[in-house]
Amino acid sequence: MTEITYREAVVRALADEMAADPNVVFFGEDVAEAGGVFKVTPGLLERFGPVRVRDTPISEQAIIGTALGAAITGLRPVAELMFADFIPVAMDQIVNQVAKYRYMSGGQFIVPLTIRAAQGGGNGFGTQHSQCAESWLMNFPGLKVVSPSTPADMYGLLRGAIREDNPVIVLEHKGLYNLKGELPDDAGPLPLGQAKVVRAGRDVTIVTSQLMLHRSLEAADALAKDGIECEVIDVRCFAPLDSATILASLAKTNRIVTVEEAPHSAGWGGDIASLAATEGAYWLAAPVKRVNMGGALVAYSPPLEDEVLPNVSRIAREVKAVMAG
Amino acid sequence: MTEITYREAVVRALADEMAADPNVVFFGEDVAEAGGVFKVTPGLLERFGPVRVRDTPISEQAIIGTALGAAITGLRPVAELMFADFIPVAMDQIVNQVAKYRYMSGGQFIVPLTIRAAQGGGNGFGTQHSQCAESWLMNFPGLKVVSPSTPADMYGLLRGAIREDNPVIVLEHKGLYNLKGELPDDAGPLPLGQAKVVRAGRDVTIVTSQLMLHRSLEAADALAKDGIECEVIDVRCFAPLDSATILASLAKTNRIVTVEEAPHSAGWGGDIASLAATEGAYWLAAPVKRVNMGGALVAYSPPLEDEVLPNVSRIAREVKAVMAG
Amino acid sequence: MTTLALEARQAALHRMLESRMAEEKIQELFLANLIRGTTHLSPGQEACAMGTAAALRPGDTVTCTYRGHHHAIALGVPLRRLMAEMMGKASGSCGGKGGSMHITDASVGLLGANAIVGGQIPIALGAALTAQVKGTGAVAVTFFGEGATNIGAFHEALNMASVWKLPVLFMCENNLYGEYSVWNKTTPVQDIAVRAASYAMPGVIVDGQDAEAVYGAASEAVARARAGDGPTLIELKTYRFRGHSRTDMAPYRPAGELDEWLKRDPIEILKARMIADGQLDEVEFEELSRAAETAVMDAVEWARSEPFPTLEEMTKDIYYESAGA
Amino acid sequence: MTTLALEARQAALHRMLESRMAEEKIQELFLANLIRGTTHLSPGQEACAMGTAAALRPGDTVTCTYRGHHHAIALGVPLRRLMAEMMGKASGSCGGKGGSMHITDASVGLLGANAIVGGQIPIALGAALTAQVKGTGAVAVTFFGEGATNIGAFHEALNMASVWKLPVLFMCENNLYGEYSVWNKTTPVQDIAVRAASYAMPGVIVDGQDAEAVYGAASEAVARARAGDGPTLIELKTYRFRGHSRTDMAPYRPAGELDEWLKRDPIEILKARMIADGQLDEVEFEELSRAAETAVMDAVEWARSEPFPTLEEMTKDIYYESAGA
Ligand SMILES: Cc1ncc(C[n+]2csc(CCOP(=O)(O)OP(=O)(O)O)c2C)c(N)n1
Ligand SMILES: Cc1ncc(C[n+]2csc(CCOP(=O)(O)OP(=O)(O)O)c2C)c(N)n1
Ligand SMILES: [Mg+2]
Ligand SMILES: [Mg+2]
Repeated sequence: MTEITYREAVVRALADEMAADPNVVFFGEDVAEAGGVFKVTPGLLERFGPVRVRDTPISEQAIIGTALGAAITGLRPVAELMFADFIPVAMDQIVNQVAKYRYMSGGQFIVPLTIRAAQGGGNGFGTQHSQCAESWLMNFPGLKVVSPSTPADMYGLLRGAIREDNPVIVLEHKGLYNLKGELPDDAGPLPLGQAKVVRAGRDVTIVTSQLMLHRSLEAADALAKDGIECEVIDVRCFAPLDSATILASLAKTNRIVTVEEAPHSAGWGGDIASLAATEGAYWLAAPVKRVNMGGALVAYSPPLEDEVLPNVSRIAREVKAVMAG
Repeated sequence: MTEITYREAVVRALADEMAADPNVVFFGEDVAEAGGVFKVTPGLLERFGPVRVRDTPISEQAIIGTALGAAITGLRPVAELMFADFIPVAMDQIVNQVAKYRYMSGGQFIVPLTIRAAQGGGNGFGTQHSQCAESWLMNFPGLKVVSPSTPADMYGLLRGAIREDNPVIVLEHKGLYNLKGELPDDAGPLPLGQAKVVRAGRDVTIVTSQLMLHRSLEAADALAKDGIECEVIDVRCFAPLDSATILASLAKTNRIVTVEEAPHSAGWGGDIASLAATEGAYWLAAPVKRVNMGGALVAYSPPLEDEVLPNVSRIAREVKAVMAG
Repeated sequence: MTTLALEARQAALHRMLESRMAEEKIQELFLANLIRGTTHLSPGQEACAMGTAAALRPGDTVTCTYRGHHHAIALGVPLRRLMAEMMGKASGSCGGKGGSMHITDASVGLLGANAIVGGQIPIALGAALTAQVKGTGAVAVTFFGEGATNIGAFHEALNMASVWKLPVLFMCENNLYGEYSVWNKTTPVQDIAVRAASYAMPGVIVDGQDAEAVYGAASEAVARARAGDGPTLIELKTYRFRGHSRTDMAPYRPAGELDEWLKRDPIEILKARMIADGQLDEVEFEELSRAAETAVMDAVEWARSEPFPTLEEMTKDIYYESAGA
Repeated sequence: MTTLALEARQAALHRMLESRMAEEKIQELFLANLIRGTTHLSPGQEACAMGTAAALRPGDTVTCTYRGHHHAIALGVPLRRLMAEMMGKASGSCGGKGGSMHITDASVGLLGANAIVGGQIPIALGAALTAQVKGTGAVAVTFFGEGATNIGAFHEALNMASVWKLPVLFMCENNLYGEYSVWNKTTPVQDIAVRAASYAMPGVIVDGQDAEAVYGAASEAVARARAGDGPTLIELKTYRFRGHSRTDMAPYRPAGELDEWLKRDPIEILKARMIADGQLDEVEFEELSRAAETAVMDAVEWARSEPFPTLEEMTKDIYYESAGA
């Protein structure tokens, strides 16, 4: 057992996979010599050399296209897009090329490609640098979307992503880079597609992820004092979504709240609510509640940014409302 | 009353708005001299001249950026992106610039900009030319998203979009271009944000749009013979979504089915199901059913393409299942 | 001037004839609605593909566009599998999932035709990266039209390929039109080749009607690439004898232009040269033509009798499912 | 050599001093965590902004980057509103919603700073289109870094501006670095200006440390643009005296490089020239400096005492709501 940060988990996962497989290559803007703008990837260039670890021009379309071409010809590229907000700059390559390449070819290729990007608000980075991207990527079959919330999951899921023979987008939350946690000594790649019950409870299920997971856990602690026992589920993988774990929890608690760091409309919480309203409908004892950014954007101004992101007291309030419903 | 096609409705709406307001300009790839690849915009160049009606290079990012810059400085541009599948090529401009420009500036600008694109499957155009784009655009507050299903709505909503002081994306379904319908003589711009009850019924609400609306109406006819009366709602505007109309129908029928031409995950049907599971939960007498493309893509091969898109019999079958539920 | 050895000339002539006849047949099938969807033909441009293919060796790769039948045939995609793909049959080169715009055959190095203008260009960089990282000496070729040189992906790809000295051939088939727009309406430079200077790479102008001229330029670029000296941009001056796609009658062409170019039919040029060199006579040419026609007819008949994919194929190949999973 | 009239020189010197001092103060506030988020400063690059601004007239517009304080000050954004924006205050130029990376002030023609590299470039085309359609004679200026010239949006914008002969000035501030990467690691050409040839537009290289040289080149390009002769690409050779953003200490700079460039401080260059021309003496310069400092201190104090926006602002300005609606 060692204690590492979420930030260290990234570089450790990368290094371990690069050491294990010479086909793993890594590139992005300022990731090599400088070790990344969030100082997430230092030392990789020194250890694995300039052929496998590269800085790129500011060319997100070329970065993703290159990763795709490399993946279908025998490498296992990891491409960094820096801020998840830049995903739209490379959107065609991601959703029309990467996601569909295997399918359109009738299965001629595997596409073992990982895209990493840092996401999330709360840092005063303004409207174009504070978004969460899961919901943007889920309507594109062919992609897998992973959002680790703890150092151990970051480590294991990133290794799992790199080992995947399908394209995976790994979203790292900027607000968690300094989060510390235990990493088991025998930690290895984790399978994708499995949600995790982080806290067991009988009264209500909270489905959430990343920064909101930690706020939800805080809210759950507070609610426990009022006698409300929350079951908190970390989605971990948004595509494919682990419906079974969520439904099992709903079957137990009969109440569900989503806590999303995203605008409401077409946010991933809609898929959870949809799951509850379709397959889970007979278990539902109260209306589903979605806690999210509503119809708002992240503004720069600190009080506005603080208000737009769901916080502990809002989460607790909404959970109580569901308990009363 | 005149009979026009959905295709003719587009050019008529454009022409009428261009005639009404000299600030309306129109550009896109091959829209001017050739009148568009779907022959939707013939005659505009001849009538309004090359200053206001322009062909562009194949440069989707420049097209949208230009439209944005023009909109904030006094024009009311209409930009065509040809196939909605190309929206991702210009995704940054649409979601990080157009959608957020007014907000980031603190309200200094209006952004009266319309983007038109043709979408949908069923034509043998293959995986990269058959997608529907509503769901991709709804997680971005600042945008309005409109999907007309009839010639009259196409006409009225496109005029309404051009008159809007906010950015609107108007998605035209390729499979409807030849659809004929009546246009009232006094037809004018229609307001955005209003769903339409196209068929009244007491038993179950079908929420749908465009090609799927027409298939749903067929299914509703068939179901009526079995004594099942469907209320069919045409969403018309996906952002902002007219929740009130949908909820009112649910309150009446207590059952709801979405029929979506899109993959399931993060598809707009999730928002409808979410609405039912949150605000509409007390009215729900049966689980919500979503009829969509599941986890599949549109393949080229005719039987695969025909299978992936919800068809009349599948819709009818699922509605019956909901009635039984 | 570089010339091809006799056998290579024969092969080039043979495949140009096959390509020409296959495409005539394809057009017929589409116009007779025996195939649904659309197709983009390349009669007149065959030498661009054959000349380039002659400069390649096994292990080299190609990405190209929706206008890609000639590339497929040049690389040796079997006519039967090409025709079956055109018809969406299970035995098509993509199992029927790709179609006319997405012909892909990894076994001959064809990594895929792409229906997003410019989408295929960065993908070639990835194949070249694999070659560079693994030291295979392979080169990656990407074909695109002159219209595509106005799209962002083109720019990003050429720049990054140059910076990384990737073994790429950027082959621009300048056929004077992008859809219905003559090139100089959307492109302010006389020659696309001048754009190479923006990336400090050689820019070469070649007669695209002359398979041997193409072969010569491609060979030089291939040698440069294999030697580690980086990419080359080659502009092939050519012409498409037909309209942009299925139904386009090309009314925008000035009178007489087609006739001028028909005089420079790539098949006639190679034929004449071979006759002049005593390698061919009219009788032999007739035989070759007939053989090509027979092969095409065989492919069509065979493909027509082949089955469509089963419906299970709809959701197969979206993800790779490892045997263990 | 073009020179500025005395008053214009005084104004340029004055604003360069204000910009320099304002940015020093901004850096302090960020490092003291009195402002959260990040900021990108432009000390050393002030002449690029001031020289250009001197060539403009009311009605002309500017888009620029996150490194945009000098442009804002050059155009006349009041220091108080700039500082208030930096702090996210309601009286900031964007009501606090934009922040350091998004300074916008339509009243002085500043259409917005952009945090997506290249995002602002196509937007300038739209402002130019408005000018062209309405015949106002206005020009649109867009500033970007040398790193941004590797992104697709740059390419598309320059091409389309040239084809449409739009009145645009493409001002590339080549400060040698994009984030932590020296320009020639990601860009294969010695001078960005050569890229103008790809668009058949003039490409000009200018000493970006000399406000009057910048003014001269900008004036020529403005005249060209107003005359209807289209856009110009101007490369301003410059240097940022600080790191990329808030915490970057620029360890990647070779020893001595900064010192060499400090000798070419744009403020010192203009000052020396004015002294040589008998327009200024050291005492007057000290006074000017003190006045600038006082103005900056006043702005900071004022801004600190201003209120944050109210929470209702969070959802305001996402859409324009017409009075009637
Ligand atoms: C991103 C994108 N924009 C537009 C289109 C529509 N489109 C298909 S082919 C074409 C013209 C391409 O011209 P060129 O690059 O010269 O190739 P050619 O068809 O002449 O071979 C266009 C605009 C597309 N498929 N993708
Ligand atoms: C599309 C996009 N990619 C990457 C970034 C991250 N980023 C911010 S500034 C920057 C460097 C830009 O360099 P340059 O264009 O030279 O401008 P400078 O900062 O030197 O003024 C990068 C890569 C971004 N903001 N947007
Ligand atoms: Mg062409
Ligand atoms: Mg720079």
